[in-house]
Amino acid sequence: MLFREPETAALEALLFVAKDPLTPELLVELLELDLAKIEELLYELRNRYAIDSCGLTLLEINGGYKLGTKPEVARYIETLYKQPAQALSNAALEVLSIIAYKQPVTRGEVDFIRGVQSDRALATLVEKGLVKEVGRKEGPGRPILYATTEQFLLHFGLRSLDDMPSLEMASLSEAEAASTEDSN
Amino acid sequence: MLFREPETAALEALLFVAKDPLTPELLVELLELDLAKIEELLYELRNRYAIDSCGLTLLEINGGYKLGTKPEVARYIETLYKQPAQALSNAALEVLSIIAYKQPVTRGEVDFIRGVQSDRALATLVEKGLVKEVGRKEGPGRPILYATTEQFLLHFGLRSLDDMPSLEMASLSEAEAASTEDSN
Amino acid sequence: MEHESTSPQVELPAYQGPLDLLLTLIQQEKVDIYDIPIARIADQFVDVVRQMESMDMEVTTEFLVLAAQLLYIKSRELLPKPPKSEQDPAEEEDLRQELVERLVAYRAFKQVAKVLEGLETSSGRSYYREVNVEGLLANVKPEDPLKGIEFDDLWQAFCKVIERAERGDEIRYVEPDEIAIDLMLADVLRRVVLHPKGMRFSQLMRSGSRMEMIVSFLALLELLKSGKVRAEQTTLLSDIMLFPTKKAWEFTVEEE
Repeated sequence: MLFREPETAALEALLFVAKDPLTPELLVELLELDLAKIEELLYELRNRYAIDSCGLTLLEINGGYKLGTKPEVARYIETLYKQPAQALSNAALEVLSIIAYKQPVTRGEVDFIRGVQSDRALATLVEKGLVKEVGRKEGPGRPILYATTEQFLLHFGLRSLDDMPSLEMASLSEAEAASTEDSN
Repeated sequence: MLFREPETAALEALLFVAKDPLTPELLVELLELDLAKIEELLYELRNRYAIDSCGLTLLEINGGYKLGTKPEVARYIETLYKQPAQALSNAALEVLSIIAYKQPVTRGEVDFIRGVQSDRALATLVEKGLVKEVGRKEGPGRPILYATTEQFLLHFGLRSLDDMPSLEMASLSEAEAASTEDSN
Repeated sequence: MEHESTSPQVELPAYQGPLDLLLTLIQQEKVDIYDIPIARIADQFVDVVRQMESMDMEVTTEFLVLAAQLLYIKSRELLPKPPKSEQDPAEEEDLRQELVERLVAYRAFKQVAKVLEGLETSSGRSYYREVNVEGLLANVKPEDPLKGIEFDDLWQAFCKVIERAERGDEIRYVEPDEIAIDLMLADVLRRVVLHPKGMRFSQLMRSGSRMEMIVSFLALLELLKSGKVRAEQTTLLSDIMLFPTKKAWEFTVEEE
């Protein structure tokens, strides 16, 4: 029951290349058909895309139309484009551990404890949403204070930051014991 | 007589969002199907697009696949883009032919073969995305090297450079030698 | 130059360049490209170039160069051949040969250009979409950057920080008699800060040179005096324990 094949093809091609959604008014102009006909063609396209073997769909956005992909196939597209998560560097882990241990903390304090510059590692952590700025420290230069984020707490199953010191104490004493043995 | 509907849909969606043509090997990986099955699905898509009311087509470029619009509907898209199709000038076509065969090639080499300056035609081709810079030639002045783009293949409906008409010339190799000497 | 639009002169096609013009002349004359009657073609070439000039058409130097080249070859052909021993007999042949080769190569590319021109109109044009990858992934949750990282990994990283502080790399690489007191201050404070539950005095004294021990003791006294470190001794003979105070962190603020 097809009709107006060339215009249907043209409509599909237009929706395919369109960056912004195409309004029915613009389609009327481009295809030189009246509004009712445009609606009919859109209806036909929608029908065609309804079959399971079709990965495309007609998107209606703010009263305009364009083509998109069906939600069912999203995971394939993600696989195509998703970048594999990059493992955190040792430096980033060190900075993260220091911030977790003593937060809120300034970059200068982190640098001081590590004995090396930490700006790049810190920037990575902020970018990845593991660390965030939480204010400024009173004092000269009013340096930015950093703390871990909720995402960090969730990952390590920490209910709140208050959980951190107890973990630290338990493990610290062991390390201390070890280092004491060493020095003896 | 449909089969593997979800994978067909996924294939179509992948071709729709692909920036670069998708090779069969990559599709095997993304869809977790063997090569024969991928070929079948591509065949099915090609069939589906064959109907007159469909404005899309499966393009094969350099052994990869992506979706494009059918040439028959080009004028609608050109109206949408408000870019009336401008045929390339003779000079541009000559430069393009030379680059297609001798790529990567410098402007000096193109100039020598044509016996005339080609800077304007070359600039037009770069602007239209038919030609691109691909590096610099070793040697004095390190001149820019040019090559054709995927857009070039698409523009002329070529699947790959192998589809180019054959270059009939007995003494190309000698001329080549001469032009190389000249530019150095 | 007068512009008489009412009586147009001979229509001259636009040549792509001197090679294009030369090729056109050869084709018009229907002569073999490998056996060009140079004298005749050279005269025609010069005629056309003159015409182009008189019509105010752009005559680039390339036209003039080729015209000169053609005339030169022509003159060589007209001159009586010198005795073979005196002149290089290959020179004239070389010029001709080179010109023919360039013409043959140019002609081939011109033919391809014609084919492309045909393809451009006949095959029509396909269009792609512009793919906005960022937009596609806008709703995709980025992968967990902590994937595969366990608390122990974090703890190991922290231990490395402590280890490095205990090793005192900064101090180690300084000549013993040059250990600056503020370098040692930072070293001692760093180590005390990393042991919030207390650090043994005996642990603080690294078994190093006598000078290193003296300077670190002086640094500790300085830190006790400024209130950044607190010392405790529970019983008379027990180890002295050192603790960081709240003030310990003010040190690093000044650092910035």
